[in-house]
Formats: sequence, structure tokens, C-alpha cells
Amino acid sequence: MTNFPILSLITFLPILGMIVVLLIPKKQELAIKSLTIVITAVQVVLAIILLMNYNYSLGGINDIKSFQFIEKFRWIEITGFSWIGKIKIDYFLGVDGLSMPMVLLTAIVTFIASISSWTIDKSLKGYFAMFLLLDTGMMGVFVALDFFLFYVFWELMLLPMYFLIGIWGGPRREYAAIKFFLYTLLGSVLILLVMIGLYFSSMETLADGTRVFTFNMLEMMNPANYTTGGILSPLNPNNLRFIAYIGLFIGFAIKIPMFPFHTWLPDAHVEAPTAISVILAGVLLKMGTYGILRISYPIFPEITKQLVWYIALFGMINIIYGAFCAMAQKDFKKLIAYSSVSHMGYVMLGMAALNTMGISGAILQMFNHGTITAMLFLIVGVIYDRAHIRDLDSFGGLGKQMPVYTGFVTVAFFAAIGLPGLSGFISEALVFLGGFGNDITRVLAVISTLGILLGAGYMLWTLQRVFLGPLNEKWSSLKDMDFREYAMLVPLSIIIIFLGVYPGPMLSLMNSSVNTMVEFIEKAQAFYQTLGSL
Amino acid sequence: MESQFLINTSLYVLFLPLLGFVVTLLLGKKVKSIYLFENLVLILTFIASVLILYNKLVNFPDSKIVSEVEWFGFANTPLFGDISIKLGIMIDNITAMMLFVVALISMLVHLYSIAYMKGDERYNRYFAYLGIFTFSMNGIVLTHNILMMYIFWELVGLSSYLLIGFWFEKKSASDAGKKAFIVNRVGDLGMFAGILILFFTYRTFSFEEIFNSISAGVLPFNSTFWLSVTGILLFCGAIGKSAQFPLHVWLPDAMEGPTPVSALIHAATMVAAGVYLVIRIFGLLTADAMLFIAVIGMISSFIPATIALTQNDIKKVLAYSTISQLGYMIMALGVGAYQFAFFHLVTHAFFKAALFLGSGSVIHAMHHEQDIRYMGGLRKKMPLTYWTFVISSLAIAGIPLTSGFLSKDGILASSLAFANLTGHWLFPITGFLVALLTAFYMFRLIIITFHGEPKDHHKFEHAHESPFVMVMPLVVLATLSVFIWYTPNPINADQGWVLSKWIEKPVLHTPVETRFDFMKPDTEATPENEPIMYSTIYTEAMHHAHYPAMFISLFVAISGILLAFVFYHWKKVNVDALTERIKPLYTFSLNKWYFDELYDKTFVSGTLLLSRALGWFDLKIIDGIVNGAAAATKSLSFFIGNFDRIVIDGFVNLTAYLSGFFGLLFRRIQTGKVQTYIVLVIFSIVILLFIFR
Amino acid sequence: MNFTSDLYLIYPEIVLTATLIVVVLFDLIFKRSQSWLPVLSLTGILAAFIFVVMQYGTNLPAFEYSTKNSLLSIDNLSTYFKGIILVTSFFIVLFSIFSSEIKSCKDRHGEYYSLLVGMMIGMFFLVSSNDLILIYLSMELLSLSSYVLSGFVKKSIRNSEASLKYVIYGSVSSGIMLFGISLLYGLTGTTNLNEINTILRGTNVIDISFILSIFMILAGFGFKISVVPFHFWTPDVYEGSPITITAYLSVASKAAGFAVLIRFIKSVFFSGISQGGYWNLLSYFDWQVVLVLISIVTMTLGNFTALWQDNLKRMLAYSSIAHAGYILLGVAVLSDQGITSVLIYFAIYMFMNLGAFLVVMLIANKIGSENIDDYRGLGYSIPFLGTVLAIFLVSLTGLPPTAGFIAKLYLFVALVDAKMIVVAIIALLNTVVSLYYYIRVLKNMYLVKDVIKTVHIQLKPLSFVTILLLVIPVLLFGIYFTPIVDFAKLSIQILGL
Amino acid sequence: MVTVGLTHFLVISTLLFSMGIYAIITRKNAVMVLMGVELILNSANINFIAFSRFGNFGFNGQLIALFVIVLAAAEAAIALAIVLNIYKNLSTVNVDEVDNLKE
Repeated sequence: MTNFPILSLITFLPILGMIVVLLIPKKQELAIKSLTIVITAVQVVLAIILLMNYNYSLGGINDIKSFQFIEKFRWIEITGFSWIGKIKIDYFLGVDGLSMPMVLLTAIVTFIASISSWTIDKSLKGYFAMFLLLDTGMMGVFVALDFFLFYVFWELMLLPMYFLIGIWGGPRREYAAIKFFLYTLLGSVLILLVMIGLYFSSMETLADGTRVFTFNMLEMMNPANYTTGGILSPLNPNNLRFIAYIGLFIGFAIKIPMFPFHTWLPDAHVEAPTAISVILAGVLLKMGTYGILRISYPIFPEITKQLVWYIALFGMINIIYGAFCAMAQKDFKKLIAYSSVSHMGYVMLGMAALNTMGISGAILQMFNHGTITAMLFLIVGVIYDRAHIRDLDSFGGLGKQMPVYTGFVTVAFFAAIGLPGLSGFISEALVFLGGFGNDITRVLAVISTLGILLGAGYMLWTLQRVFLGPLNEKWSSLKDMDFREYAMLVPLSIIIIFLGVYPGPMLSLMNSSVNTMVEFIEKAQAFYQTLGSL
Repeated sequence: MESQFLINTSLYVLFLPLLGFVVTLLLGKKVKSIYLFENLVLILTFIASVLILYNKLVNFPDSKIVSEVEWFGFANTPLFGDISIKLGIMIDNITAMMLFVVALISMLVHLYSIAYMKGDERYNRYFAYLGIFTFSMNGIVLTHNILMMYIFWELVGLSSYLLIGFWFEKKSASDAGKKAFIVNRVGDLGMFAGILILFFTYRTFSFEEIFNSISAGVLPFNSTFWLSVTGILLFCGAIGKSAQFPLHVWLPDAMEGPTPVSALIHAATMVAAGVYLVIRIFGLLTADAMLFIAVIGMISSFIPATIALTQNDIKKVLAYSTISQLGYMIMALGVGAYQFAFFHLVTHAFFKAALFLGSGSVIHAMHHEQDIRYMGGLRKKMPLTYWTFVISSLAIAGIPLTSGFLSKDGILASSLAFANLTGHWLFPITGFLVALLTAFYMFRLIIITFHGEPKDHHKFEHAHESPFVMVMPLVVLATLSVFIWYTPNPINADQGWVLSKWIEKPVLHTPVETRFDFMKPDTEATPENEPIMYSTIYTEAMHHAHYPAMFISLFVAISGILLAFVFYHWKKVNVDALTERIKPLYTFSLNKWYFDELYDKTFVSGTLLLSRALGWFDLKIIDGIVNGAAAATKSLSFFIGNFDRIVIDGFVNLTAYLSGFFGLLFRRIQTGKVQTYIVLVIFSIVILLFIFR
Repeated sequence: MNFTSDLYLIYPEIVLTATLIVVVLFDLIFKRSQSWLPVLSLTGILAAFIFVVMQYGTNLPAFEYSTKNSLLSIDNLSTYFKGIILVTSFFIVLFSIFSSEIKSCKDRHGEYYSLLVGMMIGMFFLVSSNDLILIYLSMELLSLSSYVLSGFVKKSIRNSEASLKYVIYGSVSSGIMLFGISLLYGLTGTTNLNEINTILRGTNVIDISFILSIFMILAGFGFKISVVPFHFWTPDVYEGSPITITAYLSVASKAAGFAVLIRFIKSVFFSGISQGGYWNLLSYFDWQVVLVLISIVTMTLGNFTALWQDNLKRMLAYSSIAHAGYILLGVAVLSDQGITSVLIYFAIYMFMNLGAFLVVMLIANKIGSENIDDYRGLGYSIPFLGTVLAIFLVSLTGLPPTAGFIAKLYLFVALVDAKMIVVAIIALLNTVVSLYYYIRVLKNMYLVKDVIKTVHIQLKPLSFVTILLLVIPVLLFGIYFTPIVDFAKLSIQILGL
Repeated sequence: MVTVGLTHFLVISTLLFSMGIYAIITRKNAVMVLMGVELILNSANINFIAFSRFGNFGFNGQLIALFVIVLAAAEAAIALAIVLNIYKNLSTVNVDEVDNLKE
């Protein structure tokens, strides 16, 4: 098992699927749909296999030896440059406790989304091809350990997403799609620039003793690898690390999305088809926070230390601002979109705590938010499929008409509010415990608890407007859920309840990695202090 | 008898209702009679709770039985070491009694509901909800740590939400559910903040470990001030859940739920959870925190009592009386009368449940008429309901031979003693005043409802005594409102088994200098951290306060009852004329001191306004800036109409103008005339030459 | 000075000249068999290509007239560009076979192909010439052929207008350049680049007339590579010319222009090389500032104006201006690394730009329009062409995993290494802007869906193969770019330095 | 007695150059514009010859002038052909009216 390239398989399987889908004649709609579902299901199985073979005691983060399922070989190697000697880029995949939950999440959410895509009826072939391409991009981001590779995957999913929103989306889809694309591209060029800067600032020692510039994230994390003159090297007194950190952070923050870079999100969500909203909220948003944890934190530990207050501040703004905005919405989907803004704020707050509970809470919140929001968007999809409107005020009393559906809604909503017993609570509580545990973020954490209250406010209000009260007779013919919808919502509910009752497995999955990270940042701090670069 | 037996049994008590919930919910649609399963489960739960109570009191009267398992943990964390978050059960006498109370009332309410809810379209769902409520309530009672307390705290909130809004087709019902949940969350925020402080300081949630650390001198942020703050913050949870001022507004609205639910959740058990919480954290309350608690309790006992005077909805009157009685308990805790507070919790649970179920019986008979102005004369039609109602009312008014007299008298005596020792005389004065008001409005209720002439003859004709399953609980609960269950001495419970044996003396862990003087250990021999709370001064003061308190309270209770009779039965005073005379006061009371309006105008509208403002801000400004900057590329953008519209709507910033300008300029210079191009080229060369000369 | 012994160094040019003659003669003799003309041209191109390949690695002066100073420099840089030019020409000849514009001029194919070969010869001399006069002459050879070609379809008003503008603008530019050369000649007494370098090192001729002469010469080069402010002809001529010629001008003649610019800068001003491959230039002229300024303005203007365009060809014209800006940044770094990035960029740019033009041409052949609005819903009726165009446009934007990303990546690597961060940021922001107009084409093809007319384009096998030949490198080099970088790295060698 | 020196030639060539540019910019007739181009080329020629004569640079400059003359002829031929074509298509040789391709 150890030599089997399972990460490559899980990443590139969808691309293979895409090729097959492209070869299937257009008429064979059933075959295309089923193939996609099968592929995503296989991905789930692979993710579970990964999980079963995962060694919980290994930390990862900055130490290649404690990464698992590593696949590393030379991808690009060019020698004989007079000026830099050698260029090399590795194909380097691996997982640790940080990425493993994300891999799981991606597999699950994509699988659910592929079921949700069953109702797509126009240009099916193109849809599923794009869907699978997107899948590869997302999975790749979470398993890549080479910055270059990471970036390639990061950008890979932009175009499919553009088309998925733009072709299969709602009335203002063009606007939403281009907005999404421009925003994220703006973010990613910043990432690109920092990537190149880092490339020239750190050198890796190869087996034969030569030193070469490197895109390897793990090597970039090692302070001993810095060059003397690199613009992002702390050894260079005029380094631009601070600015680079901000740039990188903005690049990732756009994906999160962090206030004030969040405005693409409501539009994208509102216009995207249900399955794509699910993926967007369930997986794509996590890439931003994942990127910060995977790249910004360990590569710039000293600046992270300096800026945690601001990260927490923006987390707080996200939480409260998102909640208020959600409250003001009349469109069901937009409300959920803003609630995502709010919930991703918890992730940022947890990250900023820089202690085990906070970061674990943040990662867990990423996972939980992925499942919960996926469920919320599916719920909106269910009602939209039937009523073809999403205006909150035009419903009412659906609880009587669709009791089972309302039951699922209640589970999802209360999970989003952070009701104990459901997964959202654990992660939010951990985030707050972590945030409170750090002197710097303490006050912000306390203020952020307001988000719990506001969350309850808008969620319950929504619940009431749509499901409670007298039944709006207009909707007295709506059917309750069908089998396909059960197939999507039941697994998610089970995950949400399971992790709410017993979060232990997920937490121990990430525990050693989080500890390693916290420790690394603390230690690196000391190192940078001796450099006097602070 | 092994202590493990208790733990196992308590697990049954905890999880049987959950099982009932899951089974009833999932099979509710298919199996029509699944509610019987839920009832069976509750009977089993009750039996288990009796077993626990018996075993605990007989076999382990003086020990705490604790059992815990790790829920999840963080190994080897760099900053905090190992962190383990535990689930645990702690059973002491209070737990056992509370369990018994919850299980008993819950069982009775279940049985009662079989008849009361008959014919409801979501009959089974109702029982499922009762099941999850019982589960969460038992969870609160059994837990040994503050986090689990919070968890179940929220879960009872959920079940309360579900049950208040059970008839969600009524807008008022769904509104009330939402209000209850959100108002409770406000209190929970404080509690959560308190939990954060506790965990940050002690790295554990367990009460016992926290208390031990406090005894050892570990304080939050190393200051007694923050210890007080922590206590007050935790108490915020109780303010919400026990509907104390200023968060009391949700409870009257919660009466939208089915009446048995009101009896179980909003009178007897869940609202008492706040008191239970304060009892659990009593060990860490400083004098400041206790004073704060006492003041809140005092205010909360007074305001609702004045409101209850004028209400016409039978359930609302009872709801306000509940708040008022809970205020008593909270005040009792604040003035240090720990035992009496819990005692009152228990007695109140029984008689208030009886009152609510009795009112349910009336409402059932009157075809869901709740306004007492349309009732009257029901005494003859529903004798059993009437007499149980009267007994319970006597109990709540504090007439001797009832349980209520014993517990209430204890509280009043303690407040008197407290006033004596500290000079805070407002507590006993308010206490007695409220006792007067309580007696008055309860008997006003009885007289208008059961005495006199029927006002609505049509409904009256159809009224009849309720079926056995509804009356039986009334009888049981009324019986439990008699003194004999608690003490052989009908006027003093001190020597009774409940107070002297069952309810443990409280243990205070706070640093000595933060306690009230009378709570400091009074002899040299007692070490400072010895968990003995009351000094001899206090015992003496209590002793002195006993008889005055008893007489005064007896006096006020009887005068209250008499006044009620004078006003409403014998009609010696023209009530309407009196009302007219004190119109402003009357309206003030009738409108519940305008709390709802105040909160609506401030917090609710404020929040909505802010959210709308921010929503607008987000759409127009933030997005506008972006679109404006896009208009950079885009002003430019003839080709998507939407884009432009939003740009124009929004804040088109300078960048937009500038780059739009450049876009146009660049385009305009491409005139299509080759000679212009050449001029431009030569011109540029000249300019370049000038720059780089 | 033995001219005949150096002839083997210009075998490719000789082969091309022979091809030219053969094409002309063949056209004269076999008037009927016009369809053989492209085959002949292709044969000539292939033969020349073989010689070019054989020549690669040879670094010798040809036609030396004194030590070190020669008329031509046969070095890796020139050979690399010759390769680029030949590959482009190969594709352009293939394009011409499909082009309905060219087909419509039935009897004049001989003229067309011979002029095309003429352009090639001009470019060949241009990239390797080491003497200002030869530069001028070969540039004229290139230009004169292209003037005619841009107006090839005589009946077309657009064509004639394009060629008129081109000829006027071009001749003025070359006139100005010639005047500049004459000034430089007056200042230094020679037209040989290396000799000028020697003289500049020896004396101190800092004088405004020197700077003027450089700017005037730059006007000539700028005209060829179409950078601001010498770009004005580009949109009009690109839009007006036959698509094949537009594509050819946008790749090959631009490549030749860049080759000569690089050679000019390095040969004339070079004074040494410092660590990291950075050139030390003689300080008479601040090349870095001038080039950075020009390139930033160029890419910004190109991108922003492209946003407004409705004609796809014209949009691609502006996009090619923007790309010239990016490439010029590579030159502006003034280092070996910068030149490497330029070479990489060109190799990739060639594939993606030709590809985009090819698809546009195939669609225009059918629907007779290059207007973006006419592309509505086309993605659904011609899925293959749509997908391929999408790939080319994404690559032009510079998104991974296409080759365009690699091109941009190396450019930014060079910039960041040279610590030109601000410039890099401006260039990156430009990339974001450029996304907008490229994606607009895709938006029209896929997102706007009013399929009133369904267009069916039956691809001939040959055109299908051509497309594949273009699209495969774009994808392949995006994922595995070792060969292209390897090659570019070796090709920065300039003779005499 | 004024000796005709380099400066005089340069003045003349500059004048010619400027006149050429002026003609190119202002003339409406395409043929006149092309004549402006010829003026520029010839101004460069004068430069070459003058520098070659006065700078002791050998005969290079004069040879260059020969090349340029030949090229100017070729260019004029092609340009005139193109102008002719324009005239055929648009019935005008006014460069101002040839501006369909723009912006």
C-alpha cells in the first residue's frame, strides 16, 4: 500500500473520468451522470482508505518524514544555467493532519454534489466534464506540497468554475461568473508573485550537495534554507516579507472570503446551480483558509505572530458583519451565502489564536462548515427546484406541507447556529476556547460570541418565515423530499450529528499536525528574533 | 449496593428518553400508537429515578458519586500540555432529588398529555419532543461539568423552542418559540463567556476540579474581581433560562405552547434549571456576585407579581407567578439560603405543575378558552380540578400545612436574617410584599375562574371534569404539596428530613476575604479553606428571624387571600371603579411594564435596522467599490448592462473614472488616420528625447 | 575576407532564395497547378529548417571584413529565431491552404507564396545581421513584402486600406530609422554593431544627437515589434489584412523585430556581465528605464483598449500589443535570464497566438465575420473549435496548466529576480485585466445562449491536424516545459560577446 | 570666403528631413505623402555622404547612399501600386478619407 500512488489516483481520477465523459456520445446522458457519480464515489472510498491507513501520530507541517502517502519525484529539472545553476520543480504530494480532513471533505462534498447534479438538463456533457475537472483542481490543492504544483491546481479550478456558474447558473450568471473569476484571479496573481519571491529566497540542498532554488513548501519553511540576498529572505535586511505576507494573505482572503473581499460570494452563490453552490461553499472557501494555514503560517511565522490580532479582527468582522448582512437578505440563497461569510470568520478567529484548540477548532470548523453549508445549499436547492423562487417572504408554513424536509432543515439550521450535539457547536466552541486562550485575541473572541446570538437570530427568523406560520396556499401542492434528496441529505446529517456527538476521531486526526504547527511557529519566532528581523 | 449501580441507572435515566425521542420521531408517521412507547419509556425513567433517589439517600447519603470518561482531547499541546475534555456524571443528593422531580413531573405530563393532546395531527411528534426535553433536562441535572451543562442547556432550549412553537401554524406560537430561543441565547452568551474564563483559568470544565483549584487559590486573571465577574457571567445563563429580569420577557409568550408543556418546561423543570445552575456554581460565588444575584432575584420576584395582578389569561397569570417564584429562589441563593432555594425549587415544581395542569384541565374543558373573564362557576362542574387547584394555590400563597409555606417561609426568614446582618432591608420587604401580591392574584384567579356565575354559558354547558389520566396527575401533584412529605413539623422544616438530611449544606470555595462576613469561618480552629459556610452568627440570626418571618408571611398571605375575596367574591369594593382610579398604574401593569415594547423598539429594531444598513452598505458600497474598480476595466464595459447600472448606483471611485478615462483615451487616439499616427510617433520621440536627454 | 568560404553559413537563406525562385518560375510555367505552390513552399521551408537545425550550435561570424567585425552573426540567438520564423511560416502556409480569403484570389497564389518566402528571407537576414545597414536593408525586404501581402485581396477595401496605412507608416518609420542610422554613422564612423561598441567604449560621445539617433533607430524597431508609441499601425493593419498575414505579422515579424532589438542593445552597449547574468551596459543610454516605461505603457494600452473591441481580429491585435509589452519587459530586465524568458515566451506565444488566429480564421471562413457578437452560442454548435479556442485564450491569459502560464511565469521570475517588483505587480494586474476580454469571447460562445443559427463546420483532416499540432504543445508545455526552457537557455548566445 | 563644411550639409539634411515630415503630416494626397518619405530618405542619404566625406570614414557612407536610393525606388514602386489599388477601390487618394479601420 505504501508505494501505491493513491494520492495521485484520488487527484487525477476525475480527469480520467473527464476524458471518458468527453468520449461518451452526447445522447448517453444516463451514462455520463452515472459515471460521474461512480467516480466521485470511488473518490470517497479512496479517501476512506487513506483515512484507514493514516498514521495519527505523525505531524507533518514542515517535516517531510512525517508526511504520509508521499509521492515525490522530479518533475522539471533544467541544469546548466550560468546564473542560477539549476531549476527544479518536484511533483510532490503528501498529506498530514491539516490536509487529510480537507481531502475527506472534498471527496464527500463532491460526491454529494454529483448526486445533486442529477437534475442538470442542459449541455450535460460539458457540465460533467467541467465538474470533474474542478474536482481534480480542488483535490490537488489539498494534497500538493510543492508551491508550484499547488498554484497550478489552484488556478486549474478557476475556469471550470467560471463555466459552471456562467453556463448553468441563474439569470445574472454572466455577471456572477466574471466577478468570481476576476476576483479570484486578482488574488492568485498576488499568490504567484509571492511564490516567485519565495523561490528566489530559499534554497534546497539536493542529495548531491548542490544548492538550488526551490518551490518545495517544506523547504521554504526551513529558516536554514534562506539565501542571503533573496527579497523574501529574513537574512536580507531590506526584505519584503511583510508586504509579501499581506499580498499572500489577500490572495487567500479573497477565497475565504474575508471582508471586504467577500462581495463575489453572494453573487456567485445566488447564480450558481445548487451543486456548484455546494462545492463553492463546501470546498472552495476552505482553500483560502487552508492556504493560509499551509503556506502563510509556516513560511512566515514571525509575521503571522505579529499580525494575529488583525487576522482575528477580520475574523470578528466577518462573523458579525456577515451575520448582519445575512439578516438583511430576502433571498434564501443569499442569506445562506452571507452566513458562510459569517461562519468562515470563526475559522479565521480560530487560526489567529495560534494555539492547539484554536487551530484545531478552525480546521474542524472548515470541515463542519463544509458539510453544514453543503446541506443548507441543498436545502435551498430542494425548495427552489419545486417553487422556482427563493424569496423568503413568499413562503410560509411549509413545515406542514413538507414535514420531513422541514426536519432536515431544522437539523441543518441548528447545526449552523451551533447547537450542541451537532458538529457546528464543537468547532465554534473550540475556536472560542482557543481565541480566549490567547492574550492577543481574547477581547475579539469575546466580542465574536455575539455571532452566536445573531446567527440564531437570522436562522430562526428564516425558519419561521419559510416553514412556520400558516401555510401559504400557493404552495399546497409541493411534494416532500424524494429518494435522491434523501441520498444527499441523510449522509450529511449523519456526519453532522456524528461529529457533534463524537468529534474525537476528527480531532485526533489533526492533533499532531496542529501541535507541530503551533510548536513550529513558537520556535520559528525565536529564530527570527535572533535574526533581529522583527 | 455498588455506586456503579447508581451510575448505570442514571445512564438509563439519561438515555431512555433519548431512545424514546428517536424511536417516536422516526416511527411517528408509520406507527400511530408509538406514543405509548414514549410513555412506557418515561414510566421506566421514573422508576429508575426512584431507584436512584432511594439508593442515594439510603446507601450513599453523604457522598458524591462521580464517573467520567474522556470525550475528546488534545495530546501534548505545545502551550497547554495535555487537554482532556470529559463527559461525566455526578450524583449527589440534590441531583437525585432533582432527577426524581423531573422524572416524576415529566411522566405525569406525558400521561396527562395522552388525553390533553388527543386528536392533534402531530400527536406522536409531540411525545417525541417531550422525550428529547426529558433527555436534555436529565442531562443538565446529571452532569459534572459546566460544558456539558451548557450543552444540555442549549438542548433544553431547542426542545423548548420546538414545543413552544409546536402549533407553528399560529404565527404567535412560532414567534414565541423564536423569542424564547433568542432571549435565552442572550443569557447563554454570558454563560459561555464565563465558561471561557473558567476553562482558560483551570483547563477543565469539571465543577469539582474548578472548586478545588479555587480553594487552592487559583483565580481567573489572578484577581477576585474576575472571580466575581465569572460568577455573574455564569449567572447570566440562569437569568435567561429562569426568565429573570431583564430577560424575563420570553416566558409569558412561551405560554403559546401546549399547556402540559407549560407545566413541565415553563413552570416546573426547565426554568428551574437556572436555579439549579446557580446551586451548582454556588461554591465559586463571591459576596459581590451573590449580591448581584440577590438583586436580580428581588427585581424578578417583584415586577411579574405586579403584572400578574391584572392579567386575564389564566396561563399568563401563572407564567408571571412562575417568574416571581423563580425570583424568590434566585434571591434566596443570593442571600445565602442555599437549602431553602432548592427546597422551594422542589415544592414549587410540584404545586406549579399542579396549577398549570389544572389550568390545562380548565382550558381543555372550556374548549381552549384561556381568558378568565369568560369563565366562572367551574367549581361545581370540575370539583377535582378545583380542589387540587386550591391546594396548590394555598401552597404558593404560603399557608401553613402546605409545602409552599415551609419553603417560602424559609426564604423570607433567610432574607430577614440577611438584612439583619448586612443591612439590606429591601430584600425582606420586597419578599413580604410579593407574598402579599401572590396570595392576592392567585385567589383572584381562583375566584374569577371557579366561583361566581358562568359568563359564557355555551361553553359552560359543555364543560365537564377531565378524564382520569388528566386528573390523576393533578391529584398526585396536589398531594405532594402537603407538608407531610417533607417534614413532620408543619410550621418548621428545619428538622425535617429534607432539610436536615437530604439537602447537603453548601460548600463555599471562594477566598475568605471575598465572602460575606457571616459566611467566614468563625473559629480559629477552622482552617480558611475548610468548606464550612455558615458562621454561628448566621445560625443565630436565622434562629431569630424564624418566628417574625413566619408571622409576617402568614399575615400577608392571609390578608392577600382576604383582599382577593373582598374584591372579587364578596365584591365589597368596586374593582372597575378602583381600576379607573389608578388607571396609569393599571395599564402599566396590564401592559407588562412595556418591556416587550421597549425591547422591540431598541434591541430588535436596532438590530434589524443595523442589519439592513449593513446589507445596503454591502450591496452598494463594498460591492460598489469593487464594481467601480471593475468599471476601471469596465466603464469600458458597455456590453454588460447590469454591470453599469450597479456601477452607477454604487460608489464609483476615482480609479474607475481614471481608468475609464484612459480606456477611452487609448481608444480615441486610434483615429484611423495614418497621418495622426505619424504625428503622434514623432511627438512621442520628441517627448522621450526630452525625458532621457 | 573570404566570402565564398562563408557561404555555408547562409545555406538556409540560400535555400529560401532558391524556393522563392522556384515558386516564381513554377507559377510562371505551370499556371494551372496552383495547388502545388504551398507544397513547394513547405518543402523549401522544411529544407531550410533542416539547415537551421544543423546550424544550431554554430557560433561563427559570416562575411568578416575585419577581425571580429562581420556582416552577419550566425549564433544561437539568430538560429533560434530562425527556427521560430520557420515554424511560424510552416503554419502560415498551412493556414493559407484553408483560408478562403487567399483562395478567392485564384491566379495570384504564386505571388502570395513568393512574397511570403520573401518575408522569410528578410527576417532571416534581420535576425542575424550585425550591421545597421544590413538591418535596414533586410527590414525593408521584410516590410516591402508584407506591405503587398497585407493588401493581398485587392478587391477588399479593408485590405487595401490596411496596406496603404502600412506602407505609409512603415516607410516613414524606416525613413526615420535610416536617419537615425545616418546620425549614428556620423558619430561613430561605422555601421557595424561591434565596431560601434568598441568606439563607444573608447570615447566619450555623450551627446543629445546620440540619444536622438538611438530613439530614431528605436522607432524602426518599435514599429516592427509594435510597442507604444510606435504601435499605431498595428490594430488597423491587423484588422484589415488577410488573417493569415495578420497571424504572420503578429508572430514572425514581431519575433524578428525582437531579435534585432536584443542584438542591437546587447552588441552596441554591452560592457560586461555581472553575477546572476545581468548585463552591464555602457551608461550613455538608460535602456532599463526606457524599456520598462515603454513596456508598461504598451501592455496597459493594449489591454485596456482590447477591452473595447468588438472585432476579434482587432482585439487580438491589441492583445498582441499587450504581449509585446510583456515580452519587452523580459528585454528590459537586461539579463541573460530576461532574454531566456523572452525566448520561452516567443516559443509559446507562437503556438497560442497562431492557434487563436487559426480558429478565428476557420470560423470566419464559415460565418464571414470576426465580430465577437457573432460568436454567440457558437460553443455549442462547434464544440471542438470552441474548446480549442478556449484553450488558446486561456493560454494567452496565462493561466495554468497551459503553456501561456509558463511563459508568464518565467517572465515574472526574471522580473522578481531583478527586484523589479512594482513592475511585476503592474504586469500581473494587466494580466487580470486581459482576462476580461479573453473571457468575453468565451462568454459569448458559451454563456450567451441564443442559438438562432447553428453553424456546422466540417473540419478537413489537414486543418484538424494543424489544430492539434498547435494545441498539443500549448497543453504539453504547460505541464512539462523542460525542453522549451532547456532550449531557450542555450539560445541566448550572441556572437562576439 | 565661406567653406562649405559638414555643418552646412547637416543643416540641409535636417531641413530636408523636416520638410519630409511636414509633407507627410500635412499633405492629403497619398502620392504627396510618399514624396515626403522620399525626402526623408534623401536627407539621410545626404547625411551619409557628408559624414563619409568629412569624417574620414572611407567610402562606406557613399555606398550606403547607393543602396538607399535603390531601396527608395523599390519602395516607391510598391507604395504607388498600393495607392493605385486604393484609388481603384475608393476612387480617392486622399489619405484622410481612408479611415474605416479605427479605434
